[in-house]
Amino acid sequence: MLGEGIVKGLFETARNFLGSYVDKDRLVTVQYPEERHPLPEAARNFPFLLYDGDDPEAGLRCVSCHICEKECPPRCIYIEKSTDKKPDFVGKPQFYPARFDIDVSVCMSCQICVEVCPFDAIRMDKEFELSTDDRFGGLMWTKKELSKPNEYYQKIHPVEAAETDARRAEDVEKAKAKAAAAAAAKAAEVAKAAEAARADDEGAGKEPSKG
Amino acid sequence: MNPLSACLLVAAFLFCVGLAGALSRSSAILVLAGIELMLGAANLNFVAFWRYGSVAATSRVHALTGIMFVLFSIGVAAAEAAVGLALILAIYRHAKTSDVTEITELKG
Amino acid sequence: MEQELKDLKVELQKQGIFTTTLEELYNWGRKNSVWPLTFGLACCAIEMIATSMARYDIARFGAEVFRPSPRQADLMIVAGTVTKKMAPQVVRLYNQMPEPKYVIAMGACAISGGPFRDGYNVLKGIDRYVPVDVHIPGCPPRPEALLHAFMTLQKKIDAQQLRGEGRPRHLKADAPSEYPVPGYGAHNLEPMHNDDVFPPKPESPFKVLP
Amino acid sequence: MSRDLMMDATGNDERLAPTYGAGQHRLKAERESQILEVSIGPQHPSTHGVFRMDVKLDGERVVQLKPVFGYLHRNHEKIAENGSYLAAIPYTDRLDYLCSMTNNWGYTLAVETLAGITVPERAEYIRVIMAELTRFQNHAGLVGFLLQDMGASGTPLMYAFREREKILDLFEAVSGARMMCNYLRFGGVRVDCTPEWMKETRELVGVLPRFVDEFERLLRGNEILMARTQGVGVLPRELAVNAGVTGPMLRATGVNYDIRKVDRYGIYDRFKFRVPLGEHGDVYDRYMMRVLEMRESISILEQALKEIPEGPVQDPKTKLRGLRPKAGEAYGRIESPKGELGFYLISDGTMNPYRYRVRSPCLINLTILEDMCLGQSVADVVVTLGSVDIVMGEVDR
Amino acid sequence: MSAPELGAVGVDLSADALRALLVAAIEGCSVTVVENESPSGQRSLVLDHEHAVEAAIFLRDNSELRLDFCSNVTGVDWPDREVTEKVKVKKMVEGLEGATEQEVEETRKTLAPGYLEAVYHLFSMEKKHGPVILRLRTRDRAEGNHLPSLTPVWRSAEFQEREAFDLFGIVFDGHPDLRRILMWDEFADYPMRKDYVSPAEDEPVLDDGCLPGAEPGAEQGAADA
Amino acid sequence: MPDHPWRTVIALLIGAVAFGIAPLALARLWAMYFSPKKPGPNKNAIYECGLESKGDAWIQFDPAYYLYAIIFLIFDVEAIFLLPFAVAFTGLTLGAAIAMLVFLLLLVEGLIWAWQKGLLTWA
Amino acid sequence: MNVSFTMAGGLAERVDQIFVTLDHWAVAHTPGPLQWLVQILLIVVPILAVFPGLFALTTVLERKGLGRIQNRYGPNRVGPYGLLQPVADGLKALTKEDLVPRTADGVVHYLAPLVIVVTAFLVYAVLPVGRNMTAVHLNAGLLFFFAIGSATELAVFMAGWSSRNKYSLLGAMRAIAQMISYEVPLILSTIAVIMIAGTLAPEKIVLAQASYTGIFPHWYVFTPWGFAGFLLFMTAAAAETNRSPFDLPEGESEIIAGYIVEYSGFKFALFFLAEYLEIFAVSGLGITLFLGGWSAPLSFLAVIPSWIWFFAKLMVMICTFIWVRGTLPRLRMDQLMNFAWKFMLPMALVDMVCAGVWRFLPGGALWSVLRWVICTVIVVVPYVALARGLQMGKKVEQRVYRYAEEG
Amino acid sequence: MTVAFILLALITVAAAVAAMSMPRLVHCALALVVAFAGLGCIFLALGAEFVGLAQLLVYVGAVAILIVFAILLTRGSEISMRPGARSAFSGTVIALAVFAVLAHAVMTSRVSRIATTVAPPSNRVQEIGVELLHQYVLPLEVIGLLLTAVLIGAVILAWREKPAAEQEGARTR
Repeated sequence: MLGEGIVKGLFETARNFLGSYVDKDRLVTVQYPEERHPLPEAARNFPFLLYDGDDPEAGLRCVSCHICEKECPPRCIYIEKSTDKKPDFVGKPQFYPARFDIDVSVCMSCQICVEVCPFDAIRMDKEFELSTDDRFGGLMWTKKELSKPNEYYQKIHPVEAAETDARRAEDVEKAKAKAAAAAAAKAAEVAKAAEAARADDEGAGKEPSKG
Repeated sequence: MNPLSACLLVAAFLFCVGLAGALSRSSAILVLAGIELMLGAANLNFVAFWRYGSVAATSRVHALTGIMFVLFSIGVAAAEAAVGLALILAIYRHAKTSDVTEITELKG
Repeated sequence: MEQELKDLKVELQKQGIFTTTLEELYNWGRKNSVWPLTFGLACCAIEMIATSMARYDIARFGAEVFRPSPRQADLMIVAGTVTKKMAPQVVRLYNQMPEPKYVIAMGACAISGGPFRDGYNVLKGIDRYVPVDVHIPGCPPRPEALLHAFMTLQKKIDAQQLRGEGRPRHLKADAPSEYPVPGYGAHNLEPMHNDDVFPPKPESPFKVLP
Repeated sequence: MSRDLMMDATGNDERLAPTYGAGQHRLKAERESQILEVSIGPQHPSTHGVFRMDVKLDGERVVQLKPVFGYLHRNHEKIAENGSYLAAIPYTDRLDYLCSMTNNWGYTLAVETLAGITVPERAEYIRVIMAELTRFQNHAGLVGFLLQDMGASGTPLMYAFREREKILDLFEAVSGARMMCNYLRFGGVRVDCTPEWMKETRELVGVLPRFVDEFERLLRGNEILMARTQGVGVLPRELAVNAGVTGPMLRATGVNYDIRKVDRYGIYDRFKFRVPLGEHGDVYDRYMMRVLEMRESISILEQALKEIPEGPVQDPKTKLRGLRPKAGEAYGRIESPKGELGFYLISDGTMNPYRYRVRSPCLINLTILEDMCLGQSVADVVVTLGSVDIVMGEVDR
Repeated sequence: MSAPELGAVGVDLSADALRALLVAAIEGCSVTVVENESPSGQRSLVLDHEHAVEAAIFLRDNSELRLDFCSNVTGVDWPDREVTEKVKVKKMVEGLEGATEQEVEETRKTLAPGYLEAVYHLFSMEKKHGPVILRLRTRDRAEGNHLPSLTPVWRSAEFQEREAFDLFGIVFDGHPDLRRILMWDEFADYPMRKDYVSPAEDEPVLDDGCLPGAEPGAEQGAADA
Repeated sequence: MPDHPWRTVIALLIGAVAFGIAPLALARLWAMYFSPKKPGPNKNAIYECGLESKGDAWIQFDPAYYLYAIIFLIFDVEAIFLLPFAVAFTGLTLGAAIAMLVFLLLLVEGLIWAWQKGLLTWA
Repeated sequence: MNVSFTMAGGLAERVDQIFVTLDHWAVAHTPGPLQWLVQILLIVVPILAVFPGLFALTTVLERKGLGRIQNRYGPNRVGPYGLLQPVADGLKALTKEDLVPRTADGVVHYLAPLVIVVTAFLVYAVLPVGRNMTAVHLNAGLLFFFAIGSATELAVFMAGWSSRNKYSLLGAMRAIAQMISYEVPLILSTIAVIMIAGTLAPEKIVLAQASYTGIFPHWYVFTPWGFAGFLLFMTAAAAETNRSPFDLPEGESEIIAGYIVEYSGFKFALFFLAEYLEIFAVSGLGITLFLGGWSAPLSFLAVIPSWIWFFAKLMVMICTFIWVRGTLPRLRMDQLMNFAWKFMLPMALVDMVCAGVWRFLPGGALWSVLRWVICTVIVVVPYVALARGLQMGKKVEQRVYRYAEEG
Repeated sequence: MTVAFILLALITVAAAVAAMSMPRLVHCALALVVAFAGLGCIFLALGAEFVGLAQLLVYVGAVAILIVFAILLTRGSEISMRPGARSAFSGTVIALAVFAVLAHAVMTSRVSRIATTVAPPSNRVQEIGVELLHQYVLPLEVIGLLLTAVLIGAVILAWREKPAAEQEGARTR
């Protein structure tokens, strides 16, 4: 109780003060606009919609199934289903969102929409420099602002994107194989039919044609 | 008017202001403040006489008498203020007022 | 005195350069000395604190002087959910700040009620009662996002004019500097919003349904 | 019979809670100086959010203190009752916004109890690692805030946040968010930790003791700290138990009650760790409990990181979306850094919980705030409140 | 996780055992056991109003039980609900052979009156066992919303009972300081009740009619339509 | 006018007052010319953590403050006597020093009395 | 060699006296009737310019220094190295709306910052900032310092009372109680120095310390009573100026901002300014009394101008204040008062006695060692006794904790 | 008779009048402080350096605080005292009469005619100290005794007796 604890504390702060000139551990500031702490792969802020290819309209993966809309805890996703269908990446005709809005002024960045999406159509963005003075215009993101190409996704989440792409490629392969099989089957069928037809033909040939 | 009498006049006026306050204000604290003012005025007289009094030049021994008086007077006045105000506090605690017109009896 | 001031005005208008320099100086001083009010509401407050901590160090911008009294603060960072019970206090604190004052709505809750928007005690955005300068979406926004918003605010201050119609609210004599404090009602706050500030712009495509 | 008991609720029946109403007694005492009524909060630098205390002061001494809540009442329970079981998880993050991981755990534990879900072993280990990291950063932050309340111009807080940032980096790397991790799921955790992450965590756990040492050098033995905290905000043991105080605050009074040991939830019975106990129940003890628990957390982390097995991290049978537990109810509780965090769920067989209730340690630990603060100065109130460790998100929910 | 109803060795904390204990110890005490079908198996005891405090003191002070720690107190709202039950009724049935008495299944709808409930979760810090769950039920959801307060027994119930009062409107008789705790004093409703409707809010609306902040139901309905 | 040291002090006084008033005047000028003052009932109310202030701040205080003020006053007066003694100390005899010590001890006695009575303990 | 040294000495002296010479030169070159004005201006203006400038510098230094202690940079964006930060702050404060609470006492509210600034400036009149560089030569300079300084308490009261805010009044009462309690040890700890130096004039006290034994100076801090007195003085000074760990009146975490809660705009800045000016002044006085004022720490360093030494020492003191602020938590009111009355005051009295003993013990070769020992004992024994006595009855200690039994 | 003296005298007198006539007690106290400070400055102007500064130190620093505290402790600050409440008229009249007598005495007395020395007599602090410890040792000790007595007396007067238990606690703390 003679002040030695205080003196010890003073030495500790002095160590930190002097250390800040030599030791990176004692000067941990990242000077933000110029330096940036690298964001980890998993970092997330707001969702965005993925599209394949170059055309955000045509390549949009979202099929407007409303799952994310229903599961979103704060309910900040608004989807309107299209009236027509367009083929998806495997060629299956699907609905697409005529309107897909996310109110980022409500979004809580929980990633549940990403988790529940069966189509890999929605992913989390890392962008965080979003301050705006436009309350309603700037924070209601529409399909146009939300759509980002797959390359962007590959850039910000390389590992995850590679996985997704591999899976999708597999799906495409499967679909292709299926299609091929189907085509083959069809072809076989066609061939069979043709065969049959031919046989028929032949038979027919044998038969005297009807006039 | 020579400086000495000017000082004395100011002191007299201060004294009377203090006196008027002490006599006319109903707040006991201000009464005390008036008394302090009167003491201050007396101190001014001491200093004035020390400064301009004729004895000062002649005798070294008594050159500081005025100063000394003021010094002691300040001490006594401060002591008086402390006790006076403490008294007011004590009365206030008893009578719940510091208005001298309302403090009519002092007991216990 | 009155006449003198008028003369000064004329003289100053003649010297356009002077006013410009003054404006620059004024804006420079304001933007580099934004002292926030020590005022955290919820989760975002922790990120606000983190912003002032060593890793992000808002002090680099001269804004680490968190003043606990609104009288000495310039910036109110509404960091977190404003509940209906808290809203009158927030508005009152805003009112008690001297001009020029700025508001950053940090995080989803402060902007719109965010994830808690459906709650019966949650205010759907502080901009219903006070004008907000910068909104930061996010739940909670990263400290960098707050720094970014801070720089956005600095840019906004920098662009403000000292004279003319485009000058900011606090320089206009007739623009209000305090807004009515909502009262507690039996079911809700009364009134539910302040017409002067909500929706924010007259030309905004939004209108308020009763 | 019971009516009589109720009439006597102010303390005549010795079987009843003993200390209630101490404040009123004090107030009745004849005071000479006037009582100053001050409200501390809701906007106040050291109420840790939007807490408010209506304080009556006699000079600097507190003669009455009424906590006022609700300034952050975000209707968490109502919102969760209107959403699915899954949708409640991100909301639990925002309860005690410093410890999202343990909140997740408390909730998932309750759901797992309610629906009879099992958790894979690796996920249990990951949960322990996350919980102890959370505990560490919470305690470090708390000690920093406590010192801040004592007027230490931020230095201890800055050091604490320096370490906290490192832990948050880990959280972000695995869950994607710094604070609102939303990481645990009933039946496991959302994603597995990568080997790099494990490596980084081991490295960090290796250096965390250095931080505790630094902290101790900075403050251990500091005369001002000791004088400010010893004998301040004393909480008697019986009152603590009766008032349901839990967590480090309870253990500071000397009661050995750590739910990690009592319930052995998760896999806590596999780890060797000690439960520090206080003696006096004052602010200093509470402060030291946190410091000592930080060291224990490090020890648990070391063990968990060493023993963690490979395997799945999510029970494949568990239905995350659209979980419909059988009608019934369950109460699940864990030892959160602040105390007993309990979740009480009633299911009526639908997708939404019929009743969802959070037993928040912060709120209940505040019950005895007035008892601890009476007769002390405002400065002590601030320090005592700081040592309770409240987070308004959890107090008001 | 260990089975929740099995505490320290030797003490039977099952609902039935406790019921027997309470009925034996307190004269005239009526205790019912509420079953719990879920995997948690946490069953609870419903106490009657008159003996609740006495029973609570017994549970707290009994040297075997020592349930000194009241962890969780909460309200639950059970509104009036329609109970549909199938009853076999003898009825004259017009048959082909004329009217005959037959047993006919008929669904009868009765209105089960709603009530409010306070649930207490008790543990023991000394014996380290628990939980024991107590329930108190009000007569109805309107005037009869009174319950005896257990705050005098367990101080920890103080704020939680206040909260139940605030959010559910359960009045706890004997509570030392029963005021609203979370909502402001002027607030008139009990928001956690199932039939509470949030007040209408003024919402900003885009010109094209889309409500950015509107309830998703409406939106969804529109989308579905 | 003789070269008086107080003249400088007075000049410094005037300078300091000017130093204080100048920016306040400048600020007022700025407010008049550019940024109008906008008082309001809410804005100019007493600040109390965001709530409306209840009760007056000008209340009666604890007498403990007064006790300290008394002791302070006594020691302040004591300092007045100590200072000339200290200045003259180098030329003083041991006897004079002891006389001062007696004076000091008298006051210390008062201090010890107060200490014993628990007066120096802030309530 | 010899010549160059004297030349260097001459040069050093000329640099040392450069301001004095300039002053004389300027006065000599003004017309007679205006000479007195110039003379005064040359004293007043530098004080009004240098110390506020130092204040500006110190605010940045403090913020940056605290930053470094806390592992961060601190202000570094506004101007080079963030040095223009105070300019921006000043401009902001100048253009900020000035709010006076409706129920406040307007006149007193307005006067309080003025009074506090004026008193803060006035005390610089007697501070010797260099050889022959004292603004006013007063016979009773030290007394002047304390007499003027004591008006601060009144200003604080005016600020706190006039705001009519509970926090500000509480803060003001705290501030006054604290200031009066620490003023006593502050004055008493200087008395030891006065006893030895035999004068109340600060410049003479400096001169008394400005000689050297070998290369070592005769600073009072290098005596047992001087060292104790110095610590006492600086501790009391920290309390007088409300610096950490005695910053209770502004105890942010308890009473918001204390007596300045209701002040905004430049009035608030004035309080800030005055607080720092007081710190400089009282640190300057501490330097004057114990650290040899403007004299060089080693004899051969005397070539460096005296005013540089003064300001260098001042900077060291300021840095120490910042360092302490970055480390220590705040005391509580009762502890603060106890510390003042039960530790500081008795120690100051003991220190006085010690100085008396020092003077009356003979100074021979053996005796000087013995004198050291005796005086050290006189200071250390009460120090230990009082430090132990402070925690009388209330055991304050490092505790050892037990752990729960396993199982 | 200098400008400084006249100014100071005016300030002092004005402040004294204000102190005795303002309605709000705190204002009175502040004006009183100004009056005391003015008085101290008059001492300084008269060449009595030490005494003037001592006056400032004791009155501005200590007595003022004491008065301010007394006002706050008696809830006086909010009571607006009517200046003319208590025999204001007669008090003023008496004071004026006294002033008239005093002024007459001063003006007619011998002192107004004596020659005044130009330079102030020496009053170096050291001399005061020497004088104090030689010529005035006895008064010094008496003052010491008085101060101690005042300390004890005033404290007892102002001290609210605490309940015994509390006092016990206070001592052991």
